[in-house]
Amino acid sequence: MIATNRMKFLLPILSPLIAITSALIVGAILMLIAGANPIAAYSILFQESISTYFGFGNTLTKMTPLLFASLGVLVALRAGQFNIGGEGQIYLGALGSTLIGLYVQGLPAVIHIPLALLAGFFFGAVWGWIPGYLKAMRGVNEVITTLLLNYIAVNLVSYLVQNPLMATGAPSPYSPLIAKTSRLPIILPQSLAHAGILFGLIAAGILWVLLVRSPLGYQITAVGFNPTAARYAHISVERTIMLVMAFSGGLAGLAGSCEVMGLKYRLFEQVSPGYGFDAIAIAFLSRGSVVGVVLTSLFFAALRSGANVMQRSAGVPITVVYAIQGFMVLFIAISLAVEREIRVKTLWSAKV
Amino acid sequence: NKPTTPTATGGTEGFKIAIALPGMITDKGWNQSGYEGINLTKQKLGAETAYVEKVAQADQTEVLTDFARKGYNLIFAHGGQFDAAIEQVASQFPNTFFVGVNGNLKAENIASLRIDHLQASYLCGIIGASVTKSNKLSYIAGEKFPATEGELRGFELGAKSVKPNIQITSTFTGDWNDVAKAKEATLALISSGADVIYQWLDNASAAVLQTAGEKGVYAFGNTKDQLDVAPKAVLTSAVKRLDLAIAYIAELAKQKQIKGQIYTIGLERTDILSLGKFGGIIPEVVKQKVLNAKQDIVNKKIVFEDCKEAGKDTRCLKKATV
Amino acid sequence: MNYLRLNKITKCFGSFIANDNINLSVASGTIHAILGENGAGKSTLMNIISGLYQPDAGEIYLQEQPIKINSPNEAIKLGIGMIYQHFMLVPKLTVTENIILGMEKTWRLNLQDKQQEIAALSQVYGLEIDPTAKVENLSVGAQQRVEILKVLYRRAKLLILDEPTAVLTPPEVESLIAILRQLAAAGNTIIFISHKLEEVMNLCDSVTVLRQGKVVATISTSAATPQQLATLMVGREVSLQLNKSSTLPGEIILSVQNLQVADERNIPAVNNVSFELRAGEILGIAGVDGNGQRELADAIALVRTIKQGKIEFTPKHSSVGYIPEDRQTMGLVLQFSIAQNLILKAFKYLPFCRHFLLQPQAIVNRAQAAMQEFDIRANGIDIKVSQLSGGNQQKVVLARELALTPALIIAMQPTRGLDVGATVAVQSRILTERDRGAAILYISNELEEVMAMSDRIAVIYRGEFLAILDAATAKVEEIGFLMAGGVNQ
Amino acid sequence: MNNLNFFSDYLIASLRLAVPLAFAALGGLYSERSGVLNIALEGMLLTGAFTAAAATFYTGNPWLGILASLIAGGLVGLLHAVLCVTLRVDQLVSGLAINLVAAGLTSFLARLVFGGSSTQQLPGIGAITIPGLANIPLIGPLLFQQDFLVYLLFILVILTTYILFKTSFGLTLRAVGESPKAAGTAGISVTFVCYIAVVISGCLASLGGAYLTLVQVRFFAEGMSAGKGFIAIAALIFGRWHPIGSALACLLFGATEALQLRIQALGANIPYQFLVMLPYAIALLALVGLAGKSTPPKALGTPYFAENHHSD
Ligand SMILES: Nc1ncnc2c1ncn2[C@@H]1O[C@H](COP(=O)(O)OP(=O)(O)OP(=O)(O)O)[C@@H](O)[C@H]1O
Ligand SMILES: Nc1ncnc2c1ncn2[C@@H]1O[C@H](COP(=O)(O)OP(=O)(O)OP(=O)(O)O)[C@@H](O)[C@H]1O
Ligand SMILES: [Mg+2]
Ligand SMILES: [Mg+2]
Repeated sequence: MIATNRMKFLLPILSPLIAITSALIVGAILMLIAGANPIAAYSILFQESISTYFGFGNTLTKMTPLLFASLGVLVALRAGQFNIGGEGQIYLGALGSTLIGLYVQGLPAVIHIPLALLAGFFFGAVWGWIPGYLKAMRGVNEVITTLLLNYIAVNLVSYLVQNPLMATGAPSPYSPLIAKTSRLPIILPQSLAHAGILFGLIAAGILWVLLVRSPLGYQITAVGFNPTAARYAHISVERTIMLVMAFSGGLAGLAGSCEVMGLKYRLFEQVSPGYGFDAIAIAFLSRGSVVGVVLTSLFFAALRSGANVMQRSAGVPITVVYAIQGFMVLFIAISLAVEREIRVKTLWSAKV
Repeated sequence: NKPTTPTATGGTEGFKIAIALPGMITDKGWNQSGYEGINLTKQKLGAETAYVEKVAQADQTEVLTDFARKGYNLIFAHGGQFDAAIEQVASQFPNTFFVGVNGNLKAENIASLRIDHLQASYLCGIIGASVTKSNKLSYIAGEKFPATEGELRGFELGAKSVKPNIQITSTFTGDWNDVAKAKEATLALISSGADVIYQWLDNASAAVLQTAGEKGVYAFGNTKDQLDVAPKAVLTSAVKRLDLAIAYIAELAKQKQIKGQIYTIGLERTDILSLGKFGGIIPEVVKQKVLNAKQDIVNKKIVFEDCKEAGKDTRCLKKATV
Repeated sequence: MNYLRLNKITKCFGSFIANDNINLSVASGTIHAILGENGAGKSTLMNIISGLYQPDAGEIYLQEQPIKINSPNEAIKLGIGMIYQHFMLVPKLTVTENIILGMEKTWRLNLQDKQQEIAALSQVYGLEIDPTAKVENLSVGAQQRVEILKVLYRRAKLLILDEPTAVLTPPEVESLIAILRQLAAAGNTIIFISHKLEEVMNLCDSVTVLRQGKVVATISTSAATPQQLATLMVGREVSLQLNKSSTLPGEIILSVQNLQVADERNIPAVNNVSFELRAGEILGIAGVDGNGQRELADAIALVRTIKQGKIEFTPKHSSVGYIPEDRQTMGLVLQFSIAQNLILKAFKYLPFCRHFLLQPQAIVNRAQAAMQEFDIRANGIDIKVSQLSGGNQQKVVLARELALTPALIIAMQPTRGLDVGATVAVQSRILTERDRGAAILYISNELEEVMAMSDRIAVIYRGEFLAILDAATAKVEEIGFLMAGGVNQ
Repeated sequence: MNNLNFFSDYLIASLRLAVPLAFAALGGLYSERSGVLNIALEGMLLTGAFTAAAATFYTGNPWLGILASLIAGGLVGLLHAVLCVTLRVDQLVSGLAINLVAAGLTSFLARLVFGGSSTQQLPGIGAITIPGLANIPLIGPLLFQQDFLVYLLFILVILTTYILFKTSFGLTLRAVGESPKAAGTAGISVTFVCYIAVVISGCLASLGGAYLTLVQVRFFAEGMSAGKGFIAIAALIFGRWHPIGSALACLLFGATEALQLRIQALGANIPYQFLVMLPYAIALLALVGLAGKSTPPKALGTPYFAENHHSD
């Protein structure tokens, strides 16, 4: 009994540790083959992602879009919807904020920043609402529509930054700088960490209240678990799905807003290097928990920024870095599954 | 256990050079040439070097800042898309020199290194127009941005200098990685009647050249001398030795001669920008014509000036007829 | 000779012991009943015999040979066939495909041949079925026939039927009983589970009663009375009698005129239905499953749009309580707790929601009160309803729907699958509501139940009311005749 | 310019662009019909492309390349099956992780294997011309002058339709994907069927990759799957998990892609981004226009536990 209790306590800490270690070992083997020094690489990975000031700043910078986008996936998931379209919604959100940052001038920052964020949210929300509408009213599978809308969003932004929005004299497609008043302040001086992460955490908090404490959250969860029963209880399943998809898109849109307003200060072609897809993994690994999403996106961000440094400072080829990231996700997913199995088994055998 | 004293002079000992690359170092094109450049500086100058490949646009600022903070004296950012990030970062690190390859910036500690793509493609345009039977030439690249547009413009000017009514179409695939799509785009061009193709596709260029060979049309190599890839199809190549250009700039920097300016390298630096080996089918007359044109460009008898055409900024041909 | 013998079978789910040291012998060629309350462990035991579950301890003997049944496949090979309580059919496949599923050893399916084979088989046993129909389009009764054919097709010698009659109409029950007798006579051994004591008395040779996972008695049916069996099941005296007082109907609560409703495929399911319902009155609707009952109930509960006609409530906006046909898919969110399910319709309103936030205390209070009032048996209000027995699940639905003292209650198959105790509890509760003055629409395909509960009885056939009769004077035969589409003389 | 030739070229290009998608979609079909979500198609394509190229590079024999890609794809499928079916890892996460690993490992190995000669043309598999039929205008070159893999694809589409609806394996597969519990009680080993299906899925998707490197491009380039696996999933859903429907959906993608490339080639004055997005936009419109209610196999994405009452 005591042993199982201790087991229960240790398991959630132990199993991800084992997973991460295994991924690192596989990575070390690849590094040795590629002629890099794994020990040097890993000490850099660790230092630069968490323990140094600038490294931590980089991690927070990466965490911002990941957090917003995975909160978006999470909300949709609550209502039983797979939003694979985070990527496209990020692009649209970036566009929305850019438009406000560029074309609205002369506002004080306290108004300009919220307005730009709102625009980003709104643009993302529209991009999420479309598949929501198609799903609710026409029964079109949302996985495919969100996926297709990604490609459309990416090309749309590419067109805009190459034509009407392109900065004069730019050697590459990007927009002019947005107004200073619409930029998010840096929160760790000298580093890249900007206030977006604070907004992200606030959004997570609001989302937690919404999902756990509010009637709307209850309604969303009911629709996600059993739309038929929800319909029989006079809940409008269609409206809930549209609302949730719009909200989900809006959150992803804020990821794009923060990239523009906090990091680059302009719209550029490749707004997201796959944050939308990372977000799916984050949301699923967190199993629907908001706190889980915060922690997992911190982990993913640390991994991404630490991995970048491994490449720069320890000469680890990017290919190995990708492989390590893949193995991390893989092994963590396995460890979660195994942990669940063990927990069920010990629970069952505990009282027999 | 000596305390390390920061050297204000930054002597040749600790000269550190880094490069940030937007794509993969194995792409046989743009990124690989940058990577080779940095390796060359390591060999030639004994500098300590570092590189990062596949730098996403969202990571540019982080990468440049990090290199600067780690004490790299000279940082190459390999592609115009880095300009925005350089602008953002450079002012914080006055002791670091940033070089935007293909960029358009100059400042106290920012220089740009540009290959005048247009000059080489102009020459290729002349060749293309001379050998075409269908009077239809085409240009294909992954994405449209000022460098590819410039190259297309040079190709067009060159071709029209031979046949003013020649038709030139362009295709952009939208994805540098999608080799299969690039090849299909080539086939689409051929099927629409084009018989000379100028490509800038990195990874996919071999596929384009091979396809041209199979279909019996002509094509130009780019960046490297690619005659060997498809000897029957390749007319010549616009050889851009970015590695040498990077080494050249690095050397300037090491000797403290680098200035905050735009270094535009054209055909006058034969070692860096030149035409590759000629394919067998180019008639001697054409060869001669091209070599003359090249000489004219070097001697500034042919210059490309900024101008406006159909409301868009571009560059036009100006022959300095004496 | 014993065909099947179980020795000290034990099965646990986590810390819960579902089967505790069970000994059971079933004689060859007999029909043996298993009785027990909801959650007594009947299905679990049967799932062990059919290879779906593995016992934690104990042995199984078939014809006195010890056997191990590691999978349903092995059970099938041993001649054990089970008809599960919740049908194990693939809705998207046809009848034939479902029947031959897993049995076909040849690569190529010759569906035409198989269809003929199955048509012949169904003829032999008088189980009328269209072999080419998709299962999702079949009525539950027909699905039951498919399940039986599936077992017969596998040439099972031991047949296990877990609550097969819960979804059948009286004539269907009759014919099932006839078939089972025929099978037993042919030497097959049958285990039969039901909550309907009459059926057990009528059909089975002997009966084993389970209570809380343990065997409490095994007796021969000829030596038992229904009352005695009920007492054994529950462990105390139970009344099987419903106390229905006579009341005078009050004012009209619901008036339906020329109602026309379509089903999911947009085919008219309810046609030209008109009736009135008064306060304190129960209108029973008798009919074979799938004759438009669901569409009618949905329409009146305002969860389905109507094509034509009028539904009027007096007083306007009077509240409607709806106990839908399928508690697990329509009535409950199985992943929600009891407390959460209880507010499914009211979560937006006071006292559960205040200042835009849910009020946990109000929700807890409500849940505790409801568990008390409706005798919902569970280890607390935070238990997921998926872990409740069917009877307790039904009580959760009831508690929620009756919370607002509705003027109109629509109850559709409210006792399906419930044990005797739970059935009586649910029915008495509905009668209490009637006495309070609620108007009640009671829909069931169990004729006896409808007759026992109703003040008036409407018979529905192909979406139309063939007649509305007075329950006091109506005859069983007459209603049965109408349910089959006969015309009233 | 010869109009007939142009059109015939267009059809052939559409087909060529559709082939890798169709192999992947067909692979996805087996997996998803058995109830296992397969987002890993992208990684499987890439694995197939790489192994086909590597084996051909070493041996000089493209047939061995195809064999190698089949084996490697099968192994990736096996991995996905172990993760999803046995370990019950979330199926979406498993797929995403496999994609990441495949992207990293194939690039890593490609640099080791091909070194400096990565764009050197591999010996490909040539076209097989069916005498007589190949001379029919338009149809001839399209259908009867193709390489082995295209014929194989035609056969596979028909064969899969046959298997799915006319054989006992197909019946089992459909039952498992719709209702594993019912299938399990009917005596089917659900786990075994899922394993088979997911391994087949890996094999087929990797053939799509082999087509890229042995027929279409004739060398391996890092990341050359370029999102084709995701488009294959879109096509699979669009085609309602039906072999012919999915193949036609791939053809629609191929045809619009070929079309947009031709519009560009003919020098239309439309910003190229709008042309690049054309295939996706058309697919979206088609989906909406056809009122594309597409219901997945019921058990898709949910792991199967034999001893579970309600799937919660
Ligand atoms: N899969 C399971 N996991 C956990 N507990 C279970 C499971 N199946 C059954 N149980 C437990 O075992 C008990 C017995 O369930 P079982 O299905 O055997 O009841 P039953 O006698 O068939 O009831 P009913 O008459 O309602 O069909 C239940 O009360 C439940 O608590
Ligand atoms: N995962 C589970 N954990 C715990 N108990 C479970 C689980 N699944 C089912 N049960 C319980 O097993 C028992 C039998 O389940 P079953 O589905 O047979 O319900 P039931 O009581 O027979 O109701 P009905 O016949 O109306 O569906 C119920 O008490 C049910 O709540
Ligand atoms: Mg039961
Ligand atoms: Mg029951």
